[in-house]
Amino acid sequence: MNQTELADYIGILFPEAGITLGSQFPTIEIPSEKLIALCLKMRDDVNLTFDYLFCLSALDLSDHMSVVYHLESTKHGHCAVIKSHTSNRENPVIDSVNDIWPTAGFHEREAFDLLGIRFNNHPDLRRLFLDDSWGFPLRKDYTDPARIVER
Amino acid sequence: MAFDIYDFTSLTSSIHEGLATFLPPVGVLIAEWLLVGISVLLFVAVFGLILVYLERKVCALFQQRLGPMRVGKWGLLQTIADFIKLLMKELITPNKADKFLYNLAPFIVIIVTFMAIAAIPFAKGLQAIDFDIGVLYVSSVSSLGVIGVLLAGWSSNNKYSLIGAMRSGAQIISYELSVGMSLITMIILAGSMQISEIIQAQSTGWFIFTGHIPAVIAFIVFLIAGTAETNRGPFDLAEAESELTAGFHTEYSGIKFAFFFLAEYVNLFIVSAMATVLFLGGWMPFHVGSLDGFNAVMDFIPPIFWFFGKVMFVIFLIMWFKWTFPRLRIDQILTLEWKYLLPVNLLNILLMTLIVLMGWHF
Amino acid sequence: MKAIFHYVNDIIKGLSTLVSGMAVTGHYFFRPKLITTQQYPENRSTLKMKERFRGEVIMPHDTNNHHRCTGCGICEMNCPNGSIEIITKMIETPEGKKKKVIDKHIYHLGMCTLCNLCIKACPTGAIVMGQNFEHAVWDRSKLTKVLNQPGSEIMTEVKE
Amino acid sequence: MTTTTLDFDTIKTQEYLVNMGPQHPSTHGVLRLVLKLEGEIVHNVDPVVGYIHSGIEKMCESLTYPQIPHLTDRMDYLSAHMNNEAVALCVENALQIEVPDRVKVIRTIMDELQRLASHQLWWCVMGMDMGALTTFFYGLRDRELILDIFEETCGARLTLNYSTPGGVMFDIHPNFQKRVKDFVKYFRAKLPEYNQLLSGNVIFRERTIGIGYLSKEDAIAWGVTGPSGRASGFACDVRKHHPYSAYDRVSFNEILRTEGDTYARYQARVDEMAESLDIIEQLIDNIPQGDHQVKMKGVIKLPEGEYYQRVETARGELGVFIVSDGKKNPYRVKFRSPGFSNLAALNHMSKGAKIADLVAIMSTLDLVIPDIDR
Repeated sequence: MNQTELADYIGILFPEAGITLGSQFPTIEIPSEKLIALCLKMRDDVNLTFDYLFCLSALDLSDHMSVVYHLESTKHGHCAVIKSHTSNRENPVIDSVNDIWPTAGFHEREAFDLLGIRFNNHPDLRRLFLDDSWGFPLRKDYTDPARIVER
Repeated sequence: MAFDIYDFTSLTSSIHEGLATFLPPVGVLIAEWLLVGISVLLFVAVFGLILVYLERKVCALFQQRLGPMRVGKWGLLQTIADFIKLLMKELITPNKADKFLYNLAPFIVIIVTFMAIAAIPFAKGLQAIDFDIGVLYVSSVSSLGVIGVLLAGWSSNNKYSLIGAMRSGAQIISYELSVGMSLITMIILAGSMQISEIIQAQSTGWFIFTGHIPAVIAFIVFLIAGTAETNRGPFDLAEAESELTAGFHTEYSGIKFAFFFLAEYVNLFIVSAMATVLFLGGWMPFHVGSLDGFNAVMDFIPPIFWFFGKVMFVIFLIMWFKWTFPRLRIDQILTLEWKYLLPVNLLNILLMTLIVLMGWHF
Repeated sequence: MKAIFHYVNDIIKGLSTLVSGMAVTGHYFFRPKLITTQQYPENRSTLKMKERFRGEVIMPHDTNNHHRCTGCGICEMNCPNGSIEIITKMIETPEGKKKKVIDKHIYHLGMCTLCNLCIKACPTGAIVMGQNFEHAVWDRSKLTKVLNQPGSEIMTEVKE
Repeated sequence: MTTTTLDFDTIKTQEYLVNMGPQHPSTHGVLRLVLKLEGEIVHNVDPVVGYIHSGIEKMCESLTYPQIPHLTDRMDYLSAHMNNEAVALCVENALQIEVPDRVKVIRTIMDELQRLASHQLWWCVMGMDMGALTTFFYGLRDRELILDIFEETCGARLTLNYSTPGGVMFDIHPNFQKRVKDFVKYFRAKLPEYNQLLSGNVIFRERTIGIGYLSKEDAIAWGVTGPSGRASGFACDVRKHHPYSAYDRVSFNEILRTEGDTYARYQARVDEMAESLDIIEQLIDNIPQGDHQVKMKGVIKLPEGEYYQRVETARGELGVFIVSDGKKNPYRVKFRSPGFSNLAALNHMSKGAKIADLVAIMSTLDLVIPDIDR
């Protein structure tokens, strides 16, 4: 499926999703409560079969946190991006997709470690790189006067 | 025979008589014990150092390197420098180790190697003690070393050491069987277990030639099993560097580590010496049938050179194995022993018996 | 019977692969001429780095102690690690005009990742990569260097 | 008189924990594995990473776009050029710059040389992990020749910083073509030696065949890419499926195997080395004339938006995700590093294996720890 077909197909399945085209991948914005339903559909629908999550990134967008899922279908060869965001920035929570794509487990631990996003239903949500006393360094308001030198 | 000029018996008996002139018989015995002890100690220290140096150079050549080059000409003094370093290092005992066993283990390992050396014939008449059952003695004494390894692994209170020791136990106990079996094959051919007689039986031709097919098979099996018994690669599971860091001697430092290290090389020498005695004719020179001129030239080379030349050849073979092959896994080591070496060995003994009975050997 | 054949075949095949492995190592054992080891401090006189080798940032001076640096500070801006600090001073030219020239081109070798961005950015080609790679010193402060030599001046042809 | 019978049900073996690393010969850096063992059998592997976490993503947020590639050298230092190229391509795509053909071809050749160098190092370390120490020196001997080519081309041997947004740092050296051709000829002759020494060896085969099985479905689900994924049959070669640089104009095979065990992963990499030689041979005589660098603005600012670039490094798929807010520094940079996802699958693959197998499995995943920790 090309980008427009993909957008139409998902648009019918999930009317609340905001789909933008034109950039590298079609981008689907979805409210966080619908995320798991969409992800399951994306993986299991025979016309979509997005079985390969190749990147999971988290962003700090001043008033909320955003999680970006890059997906590819190894069967059909098409790619898509799902974006979802948390309502709260200070204590962000979102559902985990670890059960849908096992590779997400490590990526979600990384996001939790560096941005402090909590993933519901994650089986093993521990900090990955840093120890518990650290802040969340990829947040934009993170300061560490001892280690960061401003020039 | 021509090589009687190199007989050490006259030297040792003259020392004995010299001592007897001014000492009571008990004193002579004690003095001889001391002399033998000191010379074995010196031999082990010097030969161990030489072997370590050789190993490093041989390995370097296999790997297109130069090896040690800095300490002395061609790095000749490297191992001596290393030895001095090991002597001066702090002896660390882990906090919760079983102190007594921890300190005992390296001594068991090193003492066992000294005991085995006693029966090795370096040349005619140059043998500390010539037992009636010399072969059995060497094979049984050398298998005692595993007790030291097990103790070391157990008492270090380190999981890596423990895994290493357990592996080593399983491995050495299995391979002892193959070593024993291949020795038995050759004893059938020799008809004696006394080392001097075995060598004398090879004065007309080395066993590996006279015993042909079964002897060659036994030689290969002995090499494999001997390598396994000395815990050298590809059977160095007990210290498997990439898996267990250093295995049973992880926690040892300084001279205690040096004991393990030295024992490994002396064991290598013992295995090679046994292979030499049983298959390659000990200190017997190489003779070809009726070529008298050639044989006379061979006789002219002293037996002690023959012995060490052959030992070095076997050591080189074992080093070649170590620096070429990947390590086996513990279950594969046991599979190799029980499913391949043991049946081959049993059949080989039958074959050898048949050949000896029918007189088909040379 | 077939099983026995396989058993024997396994042993022979296994042994032959082992021997072929030993042939490779043996090949090199008996050809010590193929040894590739370079003995470093001994071969220092013959050891020559490639012409583009990035060893350290240097500022070439000619025989009159002249360099090409105008003190523009572009290298400082391009440096990702802050290894370059430019200190300029105002001097009066013989014609009586005020002019900004370089006072100290400070280079922290200890922080430099040798990424070559400063050299690529330099508009006058004042700094280049040196070939020296023996940077070990006993004191960290020795890694901070002043690249322009004391009393040096800018070359006349570089003055716009 | 009562006889005590030995009740075997009451004698239980016990799981015990072993810390493998962070300082361990076979964890290739400072990876720590918490192993749950029963005897020699591995029940659970818990990788603990972060011992050399250097915060490259955070640092990138305060650097300009031409400065970012030099940090990516330090991620996966064995695929330094591919990392540089990923960032460069991402910035070029965002700015919609078309680089000259010459740059594309040079980048492709350097990629393949880098892949060869990386696989050679992997091969020799693989041998060392299995206990065959000699392989280590043979692999490094051949890798040295590639590093010499790198040194002549861009002045560095490991941290190249060669691809920059808009081109490459230096034009190729006049000797480049001859040296690369010599190397290809030399290495083609050496490759059978690799097989003779390790691939064919009965001990090596026994230790790797059937060990650490990963099915195709699992490889996709766990995101195991690169040669490790392709050994399971997961067609994930970015060079083939999303071509970049000059990969669309060379013909090469995507090495796919179906066994999914340690030996397949090993063989996939060895086959890839031959494939890389083919790619280099196709390109080395056809380097087009032209500039090695596009004229770029003094300050590069990316238009607001999100940009993603995938490249195939020696370890698998590397993704660079740049979020720009229109300033000269990126708002957020995320590297999807191949080793990170591959490591996540380690526990899945090594359940029930022995300690020695775990070392072999880890070795064929070809982990580079800074790549995981970033």
